[in-house]
Amino acid sequence: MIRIYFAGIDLGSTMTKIVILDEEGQVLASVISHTGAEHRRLANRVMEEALGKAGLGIKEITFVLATGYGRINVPFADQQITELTCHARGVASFFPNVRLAIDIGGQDAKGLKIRNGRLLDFVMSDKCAAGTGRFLEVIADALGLKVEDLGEISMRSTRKVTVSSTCTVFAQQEVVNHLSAGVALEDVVAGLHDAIASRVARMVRRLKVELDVVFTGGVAKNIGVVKALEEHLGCAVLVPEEPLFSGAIGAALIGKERVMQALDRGEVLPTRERRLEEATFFG
Amino acid sequence: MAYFMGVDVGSSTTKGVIIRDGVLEARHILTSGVNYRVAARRVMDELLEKAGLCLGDVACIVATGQGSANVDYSNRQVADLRCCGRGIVRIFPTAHTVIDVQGQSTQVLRLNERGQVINFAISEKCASGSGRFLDIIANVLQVRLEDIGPLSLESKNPITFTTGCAVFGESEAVSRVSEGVPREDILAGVHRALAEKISALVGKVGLEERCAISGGGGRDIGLIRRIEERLGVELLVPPEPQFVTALGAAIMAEEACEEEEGA
Amino acid sequence: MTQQTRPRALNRLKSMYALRAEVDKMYEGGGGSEEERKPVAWVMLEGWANPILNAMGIRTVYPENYSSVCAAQGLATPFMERADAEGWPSHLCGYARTCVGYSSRMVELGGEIPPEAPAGGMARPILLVGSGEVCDARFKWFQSLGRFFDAPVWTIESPSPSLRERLQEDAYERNVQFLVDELKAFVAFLEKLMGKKMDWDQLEHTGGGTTEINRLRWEINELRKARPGPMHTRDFWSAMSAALYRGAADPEGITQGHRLMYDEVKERVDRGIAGINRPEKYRLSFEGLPPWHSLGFLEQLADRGWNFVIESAYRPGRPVSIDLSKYDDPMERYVRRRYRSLDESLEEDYGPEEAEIIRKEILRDGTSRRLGLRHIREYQVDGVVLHILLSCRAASSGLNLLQQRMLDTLKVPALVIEGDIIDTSLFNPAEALRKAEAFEETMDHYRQVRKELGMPW
Amino acid sequence: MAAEQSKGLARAREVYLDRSRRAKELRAEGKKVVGYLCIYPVLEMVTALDLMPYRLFGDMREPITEADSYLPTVVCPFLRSCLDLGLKDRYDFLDGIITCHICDVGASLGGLWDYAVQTPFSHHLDTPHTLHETSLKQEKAMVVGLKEALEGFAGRTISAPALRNAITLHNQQRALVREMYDLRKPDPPLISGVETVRVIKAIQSLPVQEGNQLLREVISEARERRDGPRKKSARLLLWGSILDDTALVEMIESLDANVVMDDTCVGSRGFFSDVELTEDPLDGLARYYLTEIRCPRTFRSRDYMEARKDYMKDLESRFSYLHDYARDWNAGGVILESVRYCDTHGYEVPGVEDYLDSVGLPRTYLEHDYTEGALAPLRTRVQGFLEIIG
Repeated sequence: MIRIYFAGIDLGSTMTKIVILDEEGQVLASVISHTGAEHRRLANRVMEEALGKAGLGIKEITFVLATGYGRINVPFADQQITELTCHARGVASFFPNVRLAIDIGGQDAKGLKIRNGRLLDFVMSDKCAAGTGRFLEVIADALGLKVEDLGEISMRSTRKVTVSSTCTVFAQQEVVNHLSAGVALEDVVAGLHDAIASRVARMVRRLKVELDVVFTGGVAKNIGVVKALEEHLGCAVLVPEEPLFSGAIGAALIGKERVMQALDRGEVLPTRERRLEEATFFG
Repeated sequence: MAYFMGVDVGSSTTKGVIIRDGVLEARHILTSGVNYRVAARRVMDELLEKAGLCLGDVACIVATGQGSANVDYSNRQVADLRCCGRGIVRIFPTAHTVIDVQGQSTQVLRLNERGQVINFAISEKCASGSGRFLDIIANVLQVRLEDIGPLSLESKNPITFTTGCAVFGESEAVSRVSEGVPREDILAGVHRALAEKISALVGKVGLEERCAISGGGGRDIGLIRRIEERLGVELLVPPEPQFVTALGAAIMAEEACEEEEGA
Repeated sequence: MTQQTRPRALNRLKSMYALRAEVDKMYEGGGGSEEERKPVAWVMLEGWANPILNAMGIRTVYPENYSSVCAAQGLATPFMERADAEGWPSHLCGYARTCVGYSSRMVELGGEIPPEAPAGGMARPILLVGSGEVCDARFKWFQSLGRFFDAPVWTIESPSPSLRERLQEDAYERNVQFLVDELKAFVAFLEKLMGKKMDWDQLEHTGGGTTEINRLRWEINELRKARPGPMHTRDFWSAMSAALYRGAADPEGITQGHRLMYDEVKERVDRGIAGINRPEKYRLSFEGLPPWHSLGFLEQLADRGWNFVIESAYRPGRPVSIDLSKYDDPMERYVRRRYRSLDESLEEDYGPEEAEIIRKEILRDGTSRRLGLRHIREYQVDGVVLHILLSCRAASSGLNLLQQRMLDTLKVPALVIEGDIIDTSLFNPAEALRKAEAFEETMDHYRQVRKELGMPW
Repeated sequence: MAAEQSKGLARAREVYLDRSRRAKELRAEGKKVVGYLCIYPVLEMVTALDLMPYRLFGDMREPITEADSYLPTVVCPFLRSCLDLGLKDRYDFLDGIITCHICDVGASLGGLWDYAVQTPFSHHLDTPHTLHETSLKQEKAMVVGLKEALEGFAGRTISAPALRNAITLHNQQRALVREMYDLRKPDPPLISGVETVRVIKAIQSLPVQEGNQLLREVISEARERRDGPRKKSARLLLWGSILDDTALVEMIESLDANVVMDDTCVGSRGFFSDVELTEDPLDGLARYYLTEIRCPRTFRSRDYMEARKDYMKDLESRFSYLHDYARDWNAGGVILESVRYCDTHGYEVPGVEDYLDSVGLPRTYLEHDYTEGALAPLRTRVQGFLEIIG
């Protein structure tokens, strides 16, 4: 029999993630790459790479669902859905009992209220970079640190400082002031994590915090923020092994469901022509 | 004859000048980095080196700027707003409005003939009104700071930013680039956004016929033109706008000594 | 740090502490057992409800004041975060958000007072009395508390016409009649709620009792015109709650407290003692509501020689003797005692000549550039601090205009400081001090300008 | 009447895009134009004096610069924008202005306008905040006050027949608007949300007769049209504060949804009931303007004079009309919208949410700062909401 495959691509503001699933929902390939300026080229490139890993050709992919901030720039996607719905679905695939998911990505922070894998309600920050991954990136950058090291650094903190500025750029100056005044780096970094956690906790409380709370997105890799969130929410916060892929996996799973439901109805969902743009084969 | 030093520890750069008889003896600028103390020390060493002096030769030192507390060798600290006023009237005695575009914030001052601040307005607690917005965008567009202005002037239709946030402005600029929007239109978009915020500040303090610009923004011809369009006046631009506040600090040092002699 | 080596810059009044202590009696743990047995109404501060409720044997508590108590003790934030979580937009009044959070917490505890509540906390209300006066929050906020309490909400309607409309000759009498009817309806409602009749003699007592307190507050403020200013605005704020919130409940006690305060201030004037322990370099007025969470900031300004000798908010009105003999309806007496016509108050406040000019200006322009500036002139201030509140439209929307008028007509500059009554995250002391230093130059400059124009200060 | 080829929806769009043109023409012909804030001023009396009522709006596409000197950035950006336009002489063709106690800032706008813009005639209407018996008397007095002021300004008195006629004309306008809204009931609707905003804004920029004419054209055109909105998965009800620009609705309708009904003041709010022709016409007018306009600025309580309060019943008495709208226009979800710093709508949101939850209507709350650009980030929120209810 012919096997069918599903791809989910999550084109985020900083990272682009893609996964390919088979019809059992097993992950055959996953690729993550920095999102640059050229979304369309990038989408094609990561797709190629994923296909390579999965040993498949583009024509063998039954359905491609795109999500994330750049979802409209995925030339070969059959449908687009918001990251809100896809994250909810993806997180539920890791933790079936999840009721509240927090996703802190590059561009925004989200709180998702979930029941049985379905999104019920959400809150999100999108007016400014405070309380997002960019907040940490910008500041880590200014301090010449790797953003992935921040978590470990903050674990050494004994007396975290308060970072009062909301504006990322100003917070960066505040940090420099603290350091110049001789405050230990770990205490400053811990202060940053606390600032993010309190903002996000404040926001997600609107959804009424219930266990299990799951934390995804790039920032979920930061143990410092995880601990700070647990402090502010007063409960344990679970982090999946691949916190960055919940969106992409959710997208692929939703695609799979839609195709299957259509098949049950004896329909075939309309799909794009399966080809990657020439440019990407050479360029 | 006494020497006076002014040190301006700003958010992105640290500037220092030494004057004597109100004449510039030495000036130096360096990036503030992540430790203001170090920056403050280094700028002092460089200044003394250039002027061929030792610290003892300097009668009085005034520190200003947001990192002024870290200038441990200064005799006193003075708010940058006051120093900016003093500095600008030394260069343009008749300038009674100054637009001071700093990395951290943008401030507009009204001055009397003695350079005293008689009214002022400061951009809000968000970097979207400050020079940092420009740095961030220029950086992601890989435009060298000195090219920002000329390039922006080539723009036919400046973009409008959908976000108020400087940091998000960066990602927005990125996606506009991917849509094939020319860099000059993006830069001009930033300039226009800043010019709008600035003209609102000017509206609060009142515009004088003779209006000057200082701070890093004063080196950006693109920004200057946009502001001039909005305000309908020609801005007075000092030769080295970024040193105005440091110069003012040195003048404050001078005044401080005179006071003490007077007292 | 100067604070350690030198005496505190603020020179507090001893008589203030007693009055400040009075306020705690509103809350649980204060007031005495007899007081505590009475049913509690949460009330907005306005001219009308308090004496009526007290006369009906209902204890009045003021969430506006309680929120500032929470803020002053640094305990408001958790309540406000709760309000966020309950879905109240975060730009709303800090008083309201603190109160919403408090109410939500109370419900969580089955109606019990939260253990973390300062000053003993506010008891669960049987009634919420909102007001159409001053700001929208004062009736919308209590209405929105319905999620937590099934207590009825009554909003006391009171006319707030524009200046020009207030000068129409029939306007005053019409508004008096309106208030009489409105308040009688309120009494009818209370009688139904309490199942007992209104004691009108008691109202005469509670309603009249505050007149003397107001007179004393006025006299004290008159003393504050002295150089150096004998009483700092911080003492005024600390004491004012007693008069505003407790005056009707305990007229004698509060009156006595103010007598003592009058004597202390008088003595300071006679001996030339200032409200700050530093030379009075600058006399200032504080325009707008105080930053309850950061009052310590005033200490830093006082250390620079800034003496806040007067303030715009909660200023007592000039005492006037009104002949009520020809009115026998107790409610009408009650209303006329407190509600003055714009014509009269202009005459009283500005004298016949200026009042006439102002009247003309209002009829012509709808407003007068002279209004709201009298205290600037009479207290001869060098500058004012305009406190723009990020969560209060009512107190902030007029400030920029005031700033321009002061500069135009009196050559007195204003320092704009953005902050909030409750929300600490919005106030940046370092930035404010940076502005303050520059503002000293501005005040020096305009001192010179006023001198050149031959103005008295 | 100036040469006009275009009719109906095209005409509405024209007026929407250049709304002051007609007012300026008529002014050139000697008609006096009276600007008014919000929908509380009694337009019937303006019309009866043969003056032209012209609603004050802001412009979310124009950055606010001048108004910063008068109103701090922490107050309603819509009102700041109105004042900003006034300060930029965009309202220099007005002979008079009527403000009203719509909210704290709205109440202060009159004074600021008098001080800084100085339109020759101005009057402030102090509409009461409650529906108490006393308030109705007070509102009547306010209406009388406005009448006298307007008569003084126009230099003539309002005759009873003229006022009756004006009331009839404005009631006709209300009826026509309701008729137009009926055309949004079919699926797909015959008139889009964007078109509706254009039409309402247009008729608030024209004399009532011309507005009624425009409505008739729009209605007959829409009945026949083939180029109406497409069928979409979601039909939405929009509740909220002032929306005097199509941008937000445009964004929503660019997604898989049609806005089929609204409760906003550039929408149904001013048109869904009529002024009763009473013995003394002013009684009917006072009652209508105090009680019939459902803006949160008015305190409504089911339990007036009641010693007990029942929260859910109170909510029902205040918001059940939203449930009716959703039923009659077959809306599957509600978008609650408010401009930032709007206190009256802000305090209303929790109650509206509790009510909608109690009747099982999905809802989402959007806050915007009255700039066109800032609407873009809301797109994902709306789309997410559509995915939830879809």
